[in-house]
Amino acid sequence: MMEFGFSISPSSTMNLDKVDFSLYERLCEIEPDAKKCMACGSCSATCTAGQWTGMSVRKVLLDIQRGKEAEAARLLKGCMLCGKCTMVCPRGINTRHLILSLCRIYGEDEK
Amino acid sequence: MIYQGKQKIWSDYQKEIPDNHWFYVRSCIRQSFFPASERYFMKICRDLLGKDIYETEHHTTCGGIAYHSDTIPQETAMTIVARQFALMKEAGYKNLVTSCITSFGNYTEILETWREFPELEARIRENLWKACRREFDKPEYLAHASDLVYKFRHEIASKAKYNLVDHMTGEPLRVVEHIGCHYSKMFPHKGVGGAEYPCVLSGMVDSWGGQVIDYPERRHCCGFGFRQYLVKANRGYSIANTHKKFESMEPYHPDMIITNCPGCPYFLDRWQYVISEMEGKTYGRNGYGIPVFTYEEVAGLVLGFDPWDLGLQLHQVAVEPLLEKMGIPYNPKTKYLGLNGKEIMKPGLPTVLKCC
Amino acid sequence: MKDNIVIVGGGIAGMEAARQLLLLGYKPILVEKSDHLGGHVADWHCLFPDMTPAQQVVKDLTEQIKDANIFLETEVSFINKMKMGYNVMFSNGVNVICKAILLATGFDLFDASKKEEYGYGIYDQVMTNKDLEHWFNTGDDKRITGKDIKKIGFVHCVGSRDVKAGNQQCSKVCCITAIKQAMEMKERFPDAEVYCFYMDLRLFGKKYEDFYIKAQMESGVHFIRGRVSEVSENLQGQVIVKTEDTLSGKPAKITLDLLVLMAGIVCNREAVQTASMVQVPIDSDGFLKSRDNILNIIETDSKGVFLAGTATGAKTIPETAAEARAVALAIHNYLVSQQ
Amino acid sequence: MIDRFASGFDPFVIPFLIGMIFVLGYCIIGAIRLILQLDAEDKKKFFLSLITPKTIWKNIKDLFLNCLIHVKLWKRNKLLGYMHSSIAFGWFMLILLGHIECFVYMPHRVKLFYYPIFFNYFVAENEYTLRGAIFFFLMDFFLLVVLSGIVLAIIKRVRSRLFGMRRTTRPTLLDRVGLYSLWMIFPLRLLAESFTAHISGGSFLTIPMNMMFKAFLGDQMNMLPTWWAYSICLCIFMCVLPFTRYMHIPAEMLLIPFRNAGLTIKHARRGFAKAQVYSCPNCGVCIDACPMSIKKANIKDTTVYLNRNIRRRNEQRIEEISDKCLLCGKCTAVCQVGVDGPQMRIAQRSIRNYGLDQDYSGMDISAIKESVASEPSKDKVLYFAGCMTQLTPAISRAMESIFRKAGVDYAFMDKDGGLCCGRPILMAGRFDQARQLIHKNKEVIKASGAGTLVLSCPICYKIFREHYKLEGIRVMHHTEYMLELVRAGRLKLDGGAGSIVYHDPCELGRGCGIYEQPREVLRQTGELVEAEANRDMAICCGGSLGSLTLGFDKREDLTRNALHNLTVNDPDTIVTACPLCKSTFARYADKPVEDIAETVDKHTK
Repeated sequence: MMEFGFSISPSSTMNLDKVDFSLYERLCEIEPDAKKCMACGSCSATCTAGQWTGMSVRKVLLDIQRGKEAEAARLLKGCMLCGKCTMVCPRGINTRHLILSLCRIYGEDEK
Repeated sequence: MIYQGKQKIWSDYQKEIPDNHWFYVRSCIRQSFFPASERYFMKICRDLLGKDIYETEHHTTCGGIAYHSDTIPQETAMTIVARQFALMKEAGYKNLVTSCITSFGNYTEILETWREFPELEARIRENLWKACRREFDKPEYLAHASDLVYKFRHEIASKAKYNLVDHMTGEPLRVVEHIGCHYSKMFPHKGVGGAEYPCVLSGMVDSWGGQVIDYPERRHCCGFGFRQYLVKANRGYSIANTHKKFESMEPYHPDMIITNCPGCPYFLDRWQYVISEMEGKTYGRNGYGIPVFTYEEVAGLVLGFDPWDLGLQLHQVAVEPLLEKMGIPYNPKTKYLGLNGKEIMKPGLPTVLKCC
Repeated sequence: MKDNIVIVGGGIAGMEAARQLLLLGYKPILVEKSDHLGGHVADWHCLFPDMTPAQQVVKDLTEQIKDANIFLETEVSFINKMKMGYNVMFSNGVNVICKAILLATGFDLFDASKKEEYGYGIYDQVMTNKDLEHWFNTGDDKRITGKDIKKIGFVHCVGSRDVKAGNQQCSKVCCITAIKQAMEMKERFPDAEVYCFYMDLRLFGKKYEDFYIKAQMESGVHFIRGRVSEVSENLQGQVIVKTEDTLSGKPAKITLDLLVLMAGIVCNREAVQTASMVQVPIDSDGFLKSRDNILNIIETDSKGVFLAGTATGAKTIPETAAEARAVALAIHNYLVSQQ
Repeated sequence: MIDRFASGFDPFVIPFLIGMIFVLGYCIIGAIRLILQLDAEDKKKFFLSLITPKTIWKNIKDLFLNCLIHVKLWKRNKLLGYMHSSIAFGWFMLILLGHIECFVYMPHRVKLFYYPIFFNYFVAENEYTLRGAIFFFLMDFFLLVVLSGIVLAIIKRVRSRLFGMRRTTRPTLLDRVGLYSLWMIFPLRLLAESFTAHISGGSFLTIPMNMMFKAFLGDQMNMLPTWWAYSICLCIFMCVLPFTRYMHIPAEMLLIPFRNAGLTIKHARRGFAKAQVYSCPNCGVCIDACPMSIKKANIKDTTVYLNRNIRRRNEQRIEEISDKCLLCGKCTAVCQVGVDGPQMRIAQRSIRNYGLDQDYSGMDISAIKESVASEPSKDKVLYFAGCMTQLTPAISRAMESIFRKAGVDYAFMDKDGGLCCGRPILMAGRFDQARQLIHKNKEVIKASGAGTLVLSCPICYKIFREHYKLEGIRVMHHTEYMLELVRAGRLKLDGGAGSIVYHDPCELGRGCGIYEQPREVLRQTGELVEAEANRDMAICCGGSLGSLTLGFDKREDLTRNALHNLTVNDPDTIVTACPLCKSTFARYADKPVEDIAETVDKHTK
């Protein structure tokens, strides 16, 4: 192998054919309401932790739906579990439990 | 693919191509990348088709590379192009044919700009007069050399010694056609078949017996992109595009790639080596690459010219497996012999990509 | 009188149905609980898509139904089912025996103070779509009059598409109303910046998309895709709106001089009571239940009881009027078949 | 009294002895295991409490009042109280008197521990019997007391509604065996003692029965079989006891000293937690108390079922039950043995495995610190509204207005957004994360230099009180603080609020014991009426953050039920002191719902 001083740039295109939906599917098994999200952003706007840690439930859910597990994990680590997002969700999703469930199923396969 | 659907679009984008008397302008880079291509184009036009084609040594670059890499303003490029038009006028020609796709795009863009802003054209006339006391007429017809080959594809087919078929099985070869972005993506009505489904190359492939394959990234850029390649820090984007094209065409097992642009065959050919070194991956059969040709080289092969006279030894990807498949005889010993039988030296072999 | 028809509700649906029934030769009895005809439309100023004055619409209709028996400030006290029809008792003491009843009971505007986080009734500079129309009509509102308004926000979907507010349905007209009001405000305050906070823009009707483009091009309304989560107030009495700009994926906040809440359409609570007297149940969306929701939306499972307008769900005025015409014909056919 | 048998033994005591040895062995080993499971700190606390006179006395008092007399039950339901204390206290007295009798008359037999139990079989009366008549009478009397309890128990089994219990648990097979053997013990004892009453002596119950039996049964052939039956019944009861709900009898004797030693649940399944599980008598009082029980689907998620499933090690059910609970604490308020349902559940939640842990170490909160930082001052008040109050801005607005009216120097800690107090994440069983948040918030509070911290959210208040350890800073809920202002004359109320019902938020009432302060304020604000169930019996609004799994749509019925309870006296306004209760009630109430701060603010002169 030769060193050229540059390498193939990773594509910014999301290849939905290659997205791994397994985490999202597992999430939907235990939290069917995850499918209800219409991405209105209320949860992120109201989030207590958001302004300190960047947490955003909407983004977490979107990341999981797009197979971006690492990004979602980074956000989830900043959640304070205060439940404000659950209060404001216009679709009545139990976001707080959804977050807990996600934290649990991360790394479930390795066990 | 619904062939009829594409035919309908092709019929909407037919282009008037003059029959004879052309003023030919060469490409800056093709003569070093694919030195025999332009020569054989002239040879085919003059000797085989008996056409009048003129070229002059006073011709220079069109400024396209500098323009696309942001080093000169468009007005400069326009003045350069105006000078080429003056040369054509002086030689008494009205039909301009370019060898280079970027030149073609550049000429087209300039002519369209002048059409929209006549005051700009007037200023360029003034510039040209001030700079070199020349006057120009705009060409009546502007064509790319591949348009001419497309126009005479049936005549070439009638004189063909070999076809784009597997001579053992009679199966048509699976051909990827790749058209330079500047051919019709900027001005779709200026290219044969428009921007979405141009047929300038697929027309040749069809009439010479091959089968065009339609793969998802068919319209994607080869990855040259001027700024992307020329600046090393951006070069990863350049190769990423080429990589994307190869990944997309790989499942179709193409036998060859035919192109009509200076940059495309070069990058499609050389990046195969770089990708093989970076990723350990090759796209042809048995560790070879997919050979990449200019349309002149393909026409030359079909007409039975010697592969080494066509300059195919200068390709990175070995062409021998394809020649064997088409049943074209070649002499491995003369591969690296120059015009006068002089050794031009054999290149070193890549570690991954198989070459002969 | 055997061909008595009682119309409950003097809004657009009730009035238009009365007009058609008059043309068909009937003399309907129209009862309206408030002191004027026209329902919610009477409180409005101009109507999309052609900025028709609402008062004109109500006036035209009122003139054309003056031959009907109209009882204002009257409610239905009770309804008894009889062998051939219904015995309806009004709160003004009048008792009518009729063969057909039309429930054109309309809607209630969602009570915006129920969304406490938006601060309606708590912060000075928060108003509803209805308050704004009132200001358009009268020019009297201390939130606007004499104030230096530089930044205005419109919150879409207040009490619509929100299970927490008890209404999951889309109110259908708020998107276009918000855009209409945004443009009207921009006309009155040309220097002001106007923001619309939306979840989805549902602009489906005739010329609505034109309104949208006009709002973007001419009025320069800023559209921010994100539902407002909460509102607070600063020392100057301006409101601070928190939302997520979902398109840039970032929480956002903005200070506004005026915040207009687009209160949605919910079922009229009193209508539910009247409907229960004639065994018309509530559908799963919270509005009155039709026989079916495709071809028989104006009919019910109770014989001789018909529905029109927003009693069965959010509708625009043209849709309501069309339904009212249809229901007049349906009532006519029903009465003919009964003879 | 004289010995009837020189050996002082008869084979029929063997079953009793087997049962007794088994149950004693089991309980002693169990108790030692539970004590060993305590961590070092708790062990120290426990042993210290056993030698501290104050706790010794408290232990004795609690054991007597709770285990024997069942005072808590008496307070709640006289009939149930009588039933339980008649059996427990009666039986205890029978055993105690038996021993005293033995000690008085047969001191040389005391060391045979079956002897006092079967005393009447082994002795015969002689001329000194009259000296024992008082004992005979007492023994018969307490037997009668126990029997009356048993009769009530049988009736309760068939018709529990007569005892005010709507729902109760279904006993398991072993429970039934235990139950029936327990029921049988006392009638059999009566029979046995009656058959020997002419020899050993008896009183108003046994003598007439003896005579009656003599009249139509004739011989003494029945004497020995009934004593055998009595002994076997005792044996069965004692052998199944560890595997039935009756385990609560010995377990509570350990739980009470544990609790008096000040232990808390440190581990979900060991030590103190285990003692709680075994102390649960499965009476099912918590079922009716639980606010979720108004929906049939939730009945099996009450504390009694949690204990049952922990005993059965049914992990899936343990998880479901622990996560669903609202943590309102009402089960604990009604529980006879004081099983701490919320704490038990939080403990179960804490032993979950998470693939991802929250971590706030990188969080920069200097902006909040700067916004509140000032010189330390005793008079300065720091106001923390909390996350939920951000959604009910009327509360924080009213609080600011009150501060201004009373001339309080205050800083608003989370005006522009703050951190979570940590209680919600603590309730989810994530203790380390809660500790991190507590640490961060403490930094801000310390920087503010305030002497008093006022909170309007009871959820925050509870964790601030219990876990923050803010030395030198008074932590007050706004109800307490307003009362202080009113008492000091800094706030004057006009009393014109009309009739008000006060809802006790779970975290403030049962959680922190604040019941009277808001009422005292409200009495001066308007006419205070009470809800049907109030104070520690108040019903959770249904909006609690305690429940992890209860979805929004599953809560409506709970809220409506709580509203119904609040509005029995038809108040004009519903007043609460929690932002979460407020927004939950407001959603379904047809009366205005206010926070106490709003009411006070509106009615200040």
